[in-house]
Amino acid sequence: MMGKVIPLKENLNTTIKEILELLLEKECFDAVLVPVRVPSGESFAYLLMKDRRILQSCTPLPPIMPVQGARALRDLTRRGNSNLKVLCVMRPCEIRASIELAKLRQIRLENVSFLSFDCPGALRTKDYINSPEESDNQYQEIIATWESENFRSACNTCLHFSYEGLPADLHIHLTNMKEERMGITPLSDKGKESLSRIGIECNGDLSGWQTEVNEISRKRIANRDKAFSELRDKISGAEGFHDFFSDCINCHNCMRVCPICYCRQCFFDSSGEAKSEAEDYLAKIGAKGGIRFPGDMMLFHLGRMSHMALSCVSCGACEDGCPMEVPVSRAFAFVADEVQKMFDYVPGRNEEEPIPVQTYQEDELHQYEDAKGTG
Amino acid sequence: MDGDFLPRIIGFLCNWCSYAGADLAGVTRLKMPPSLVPIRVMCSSRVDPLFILKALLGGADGVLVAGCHPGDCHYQTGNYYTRRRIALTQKIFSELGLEVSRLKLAWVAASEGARFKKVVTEFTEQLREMGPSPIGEEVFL
Amino acid sequence: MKALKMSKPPDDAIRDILRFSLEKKKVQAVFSLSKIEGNGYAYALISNKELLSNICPTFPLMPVNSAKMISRLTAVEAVKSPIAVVLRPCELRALFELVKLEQAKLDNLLFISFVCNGVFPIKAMKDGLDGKLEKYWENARIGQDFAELRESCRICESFVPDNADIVLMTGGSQNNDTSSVLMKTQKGEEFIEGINDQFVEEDRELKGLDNVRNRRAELKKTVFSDLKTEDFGIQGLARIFGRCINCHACSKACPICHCNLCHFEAAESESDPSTFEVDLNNRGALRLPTNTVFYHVGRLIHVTISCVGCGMCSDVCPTDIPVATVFTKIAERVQNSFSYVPGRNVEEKIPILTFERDELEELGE
Amino acid sequence: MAKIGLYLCECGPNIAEVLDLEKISNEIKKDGKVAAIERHKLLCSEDGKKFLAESIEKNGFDRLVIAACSPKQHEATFMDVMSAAGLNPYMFQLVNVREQCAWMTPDKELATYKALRYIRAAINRVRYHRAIEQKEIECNADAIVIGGGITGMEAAVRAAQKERRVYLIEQTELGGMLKCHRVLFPTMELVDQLLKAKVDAVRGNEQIEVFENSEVKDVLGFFGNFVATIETKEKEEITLHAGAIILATGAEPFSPEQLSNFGYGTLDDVYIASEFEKVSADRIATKSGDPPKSVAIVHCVGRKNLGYCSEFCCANSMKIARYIKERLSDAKVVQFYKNLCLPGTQYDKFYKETAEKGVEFIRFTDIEVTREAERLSIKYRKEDHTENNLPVDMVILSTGLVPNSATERFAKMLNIPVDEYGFFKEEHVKLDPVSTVTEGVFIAGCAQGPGNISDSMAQGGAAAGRILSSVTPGGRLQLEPETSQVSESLCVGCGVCVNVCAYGAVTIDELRHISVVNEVLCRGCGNCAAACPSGAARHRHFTTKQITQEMGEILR
Repeated sequence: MMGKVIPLKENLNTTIKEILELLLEKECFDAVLVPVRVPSGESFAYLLMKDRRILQSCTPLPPIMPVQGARALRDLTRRGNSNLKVLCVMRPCEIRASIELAKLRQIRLENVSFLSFDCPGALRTKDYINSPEESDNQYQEIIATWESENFRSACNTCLHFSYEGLPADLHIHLTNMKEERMGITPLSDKGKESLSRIGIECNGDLSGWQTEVNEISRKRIANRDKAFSELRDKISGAEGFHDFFSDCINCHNCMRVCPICYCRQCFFDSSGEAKSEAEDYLAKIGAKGGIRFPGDMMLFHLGRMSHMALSCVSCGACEDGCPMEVPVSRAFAFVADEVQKMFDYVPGRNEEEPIPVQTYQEDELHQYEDAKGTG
Repeated sequence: MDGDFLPRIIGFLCNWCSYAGADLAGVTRLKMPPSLVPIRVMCSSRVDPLFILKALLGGADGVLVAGCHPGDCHYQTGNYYTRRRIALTQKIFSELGLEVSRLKLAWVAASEGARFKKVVTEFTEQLREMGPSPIGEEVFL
Repeated sequence: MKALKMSKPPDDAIRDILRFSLEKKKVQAVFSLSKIEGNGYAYALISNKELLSNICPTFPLMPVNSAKMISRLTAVEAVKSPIAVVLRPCELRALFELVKLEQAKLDNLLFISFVCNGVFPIKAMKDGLDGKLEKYWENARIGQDFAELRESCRICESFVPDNADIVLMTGGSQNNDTSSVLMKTQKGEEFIEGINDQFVEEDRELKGLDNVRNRRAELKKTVFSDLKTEDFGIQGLARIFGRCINCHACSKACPICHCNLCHFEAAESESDPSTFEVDLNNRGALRLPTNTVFYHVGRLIHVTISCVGCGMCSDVCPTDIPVATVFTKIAERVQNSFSYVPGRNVEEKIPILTFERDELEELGE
Repeated sequence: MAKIGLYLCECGPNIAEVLDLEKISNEIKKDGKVAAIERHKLLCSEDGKKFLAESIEKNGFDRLVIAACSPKQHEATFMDVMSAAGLNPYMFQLVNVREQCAWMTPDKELATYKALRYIRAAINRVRYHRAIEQKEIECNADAIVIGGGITGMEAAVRAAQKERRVYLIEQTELGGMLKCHRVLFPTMELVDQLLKAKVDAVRGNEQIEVFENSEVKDVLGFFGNFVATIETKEKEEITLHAGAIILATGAEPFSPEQLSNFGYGTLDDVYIASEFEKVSADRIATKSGDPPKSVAIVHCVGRKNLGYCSEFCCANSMKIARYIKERLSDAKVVQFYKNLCLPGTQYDKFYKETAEKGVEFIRFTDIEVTREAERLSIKYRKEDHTENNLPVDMVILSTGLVPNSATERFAKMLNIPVDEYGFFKEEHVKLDPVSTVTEGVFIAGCAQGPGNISDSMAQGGAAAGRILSSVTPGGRLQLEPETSQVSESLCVGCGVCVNVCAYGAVTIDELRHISVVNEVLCRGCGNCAAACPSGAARHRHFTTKQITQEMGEILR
């Protein structure tokens, strides 16, 4: 894994900022999509920048992920390909979500390149908003140690935090931050060409950094197995499911902040669903004697799962956007993991790989069908 | 199991094969428990997983999706997509501890009246043993 | 006006009335806030009186503005046989606005409401309210402000339900274990006909609540003056909505936002990549996803004429933006300019849906 | 409010004796959702239909529910009665209480209960039915035949009519594979007469416009309105308009070069069947110039690799054997075969006559063509595992047929699937052997699979017949009414529906960034409606609302 080890100037963000400025200056890219601190200071938003002066105020690796990067990129190319050559500075889960959206023609990747980095994880947006400065210092700590208890639950169990199987162009290695050094490697020809154009020769061998990555993965796998096994019996059966979601107020926010949910109008908000006759609700009461109105909370969550579980990159945006902090991302990550294993499918691994339900094999899944025909 | 519990099954039968198979079962007077009420669709690939979800959450004891044998689909490739959608739905159910076996996918050709009877009778028996669906009385869905 | 003295707290009083109405087949179902398993609360539609044990109508939590629920129940066609609906004043007022927008039908609905002492932020539901309940009812009894309630409730002056058939007195020097049930309409009286509690003739208009109303009005003045919306300008708007993540939860929670497909999510409001490039050249940078301020100001234009100040928008905002404060303040200004009170009277037309020949002459001269 | 009429058909004894129709009509009356309930002995009979028509007019129903037999039985009958009575035929639901209730359920009470639930479901569904108009489009009655072999020519001649032009497009010259044959089995008549007759029939018919040495560059449009761009032999492009297309692009002989044990291409005097007939047109002779004394004809060359039997080559080999015998009576002709394919009435007789003419038949299990001491020799093993060797002067390899390059090109251009061997895939092997998945595109001859000349010509005629019966001059094309449509405001252009459509009926409108359904190609299977997460794709007459209402009622 050839790349370049770069000593940090002041801190990580300023070092990456310098590289971004060079990339713009040398016209490797026309514009950069990168998070920036919002005017009021307690949060971050993605800005598409062309002007290098504004680049000064950017924070390539913010402590929180208020907007999932794929949702930002989607707005740019949903109506067609933009002939701007854009470099997106995003976390691995945001890049993978973008690849999934590209398969659904919501993002056009023709002129889009990605700069990713080893993602230590993100804090909960609400915690950050309550105390921005304190969280900022805490995050510097986290980047060095990769340890924290107030990570978002999705980050605690995230296995795709590094560059394996990640279709990005440039990657920044952060697993050796204790020595105030970061690594940068090209993952594509475009990446290689851009680095050489800005005078960075990839002569350093970074394969040594892999040991830290494996170490972190081991811990994450342990977290994941523990979390999923606890979840399995907590959520099982109609009562289990219902207790798990008992605080849900049916506001459907988890669907809106999810990068994979791209429908203009969600089926569960459509008039076919929302507007049915009074007797239908009274009929629903029927023998039960009463329903939680309108009685479609479980249908919504299970239905959304059946729509997007295969493409779910477990980025945790749903839990971050839930006003009631229902552990939605744990349930969805758990189901997504199982369903994706079934088709041996990893979302966001490769733009050409079709989403399993949009293709088929003639000879598969026999255990799910009763096919003892006459022949 | 209490003998008199008659499970309520929603049957999505594809017009060209399984619905014709069911008709044939009727024409040849094959008797079977009256648990399944058919809904005719032009192809099994018309069955949206959300129909299945609505049926089971609406209190159905079982849902049968029936179509042509793979390779015989009147619309060439419809049943291949059906198979994947059913597999995905069953997988999600099983992961959430919801009773997977309440959803059954069966291929029944137009000439297989006897097979239709076997599928309906076996499915009804299986559901009788499982008893009424617990989701039926779940109040706060 | 006839009143019914019941020596039991408001929730039990309403429970008895609803059980009585179900037993006497006066209604086929009742709609009320109810406790559900886990520690969640949600609105429920109940026809079997055993389940009435779960209802807690005056419990100080509002998971959703129930006007949206009633609209969903009656949008296609009116309810055929009577249903008793228990809701808060702002929910009833929002429902009246939805009726004017053809999104709900009132026939066969009987409204039971109560003097509203405000509710806790919805997030409080998570860790339960056990510690806070006596303090809440104590403050309600003596008409005292309670800082932990939602800001929208602490500054709400229309906490008395004018248009309900039956109104429960639950605040203002009213001790909590007796409640008086006022029958404000003929329908209300017939509804309670035959219940075995003693009736008493009460001409007591809902007075004695003026001190509460004045205190809240005072607080509203300071809250509105602190939030200098008038000097926002585009920077101010960008600043206050900076944290917005374009999730549109505020529009989905808002009872007045009733569109099938919101304009800000429709294809028409999306711009082509070429327009992005032009914007980028002009301003050097462009926020993605776009149209954040456009959405909030656009929604202000759509809803402020009918906004009832129920505060749900701030409740559901995942980044705690004071959306309700902005919307309630602007709404008050807009509604005063048309001397219009949303939900006051279902016959009264929404100002922008009608006009007077000789009005606003100063515009356009 | 919908005014629904419910009709209970007794179907003679079939329903009345098994279902308690009295109880059903009382229950439905109690529900109060139908305007009137009528009962009749046999609704599908003449007087039953009269009764139905009069009742519709009298009561002014706008929706009907008929509890009778299977829709596959009399749905069309009742729909015709409704159209005649001025009611849109889609405002109607037929409830199958006979086959799937009465005849399947022994217990009368349970059967009645099931029928009741079934009828209630239909009543709940019919409220959401919408009128669907039977759509038609004008269609161009002309036809394009691609491929000027015997099949293409036969199809062109059969399809050409007074008001119907046929454009016959051939890459080289008319004749196709027939040109490399000298004689035809079983009649042993010379090819030239038949070929000349066919070619003259084509050239003589002024309704057929022949384009030789021309190539089809692209085909756009759909059934009834195809637009083809053709590059003529003068290399200029013209466009042709037609209503239907027949693909008769034929096939090509399998070339056994890669098979080492036949020495084809390395040893002299080793020919494949079609080459031999061309080379020996006037004189049968070896490379050295003098006639061969012994000829070996090897059957099933390459059959194992191809994986299928090409059906015509056994008879073709016997034809060649007799052709040689007639010209070189003293030549020794041996046919090496694994198993003989002699379908039909003529082939057995032809085989016996060939044997009587002195042609020797040897069955082999393995075979190899080698050259020893300046002479070709056939090394073969027989069933009894004995090794044998036969020196010969000439070897003729009888190979099967494989798809030619045109097949793959047109499959992509016209969105037609090919089978696992690369031939065009017919829509249904038994029900529809000459039509394809793309409506209006028909296939005939060896393009669809190896076969003999008579079968190919029969298919050519059949394909022409399909065109004559569907696109009529001045006529209009009936479209499938229950197609899908995509709502412009809800669609986000994700293309999921495009992926799952087997007929290429849904395409993306790049400008508006949404999906659009071509109602001519759509067969109404509903796959796109199930695939579309947001419900933008709607399947007429099987909408999500109709199905969920039907389901909700069954579960009540």
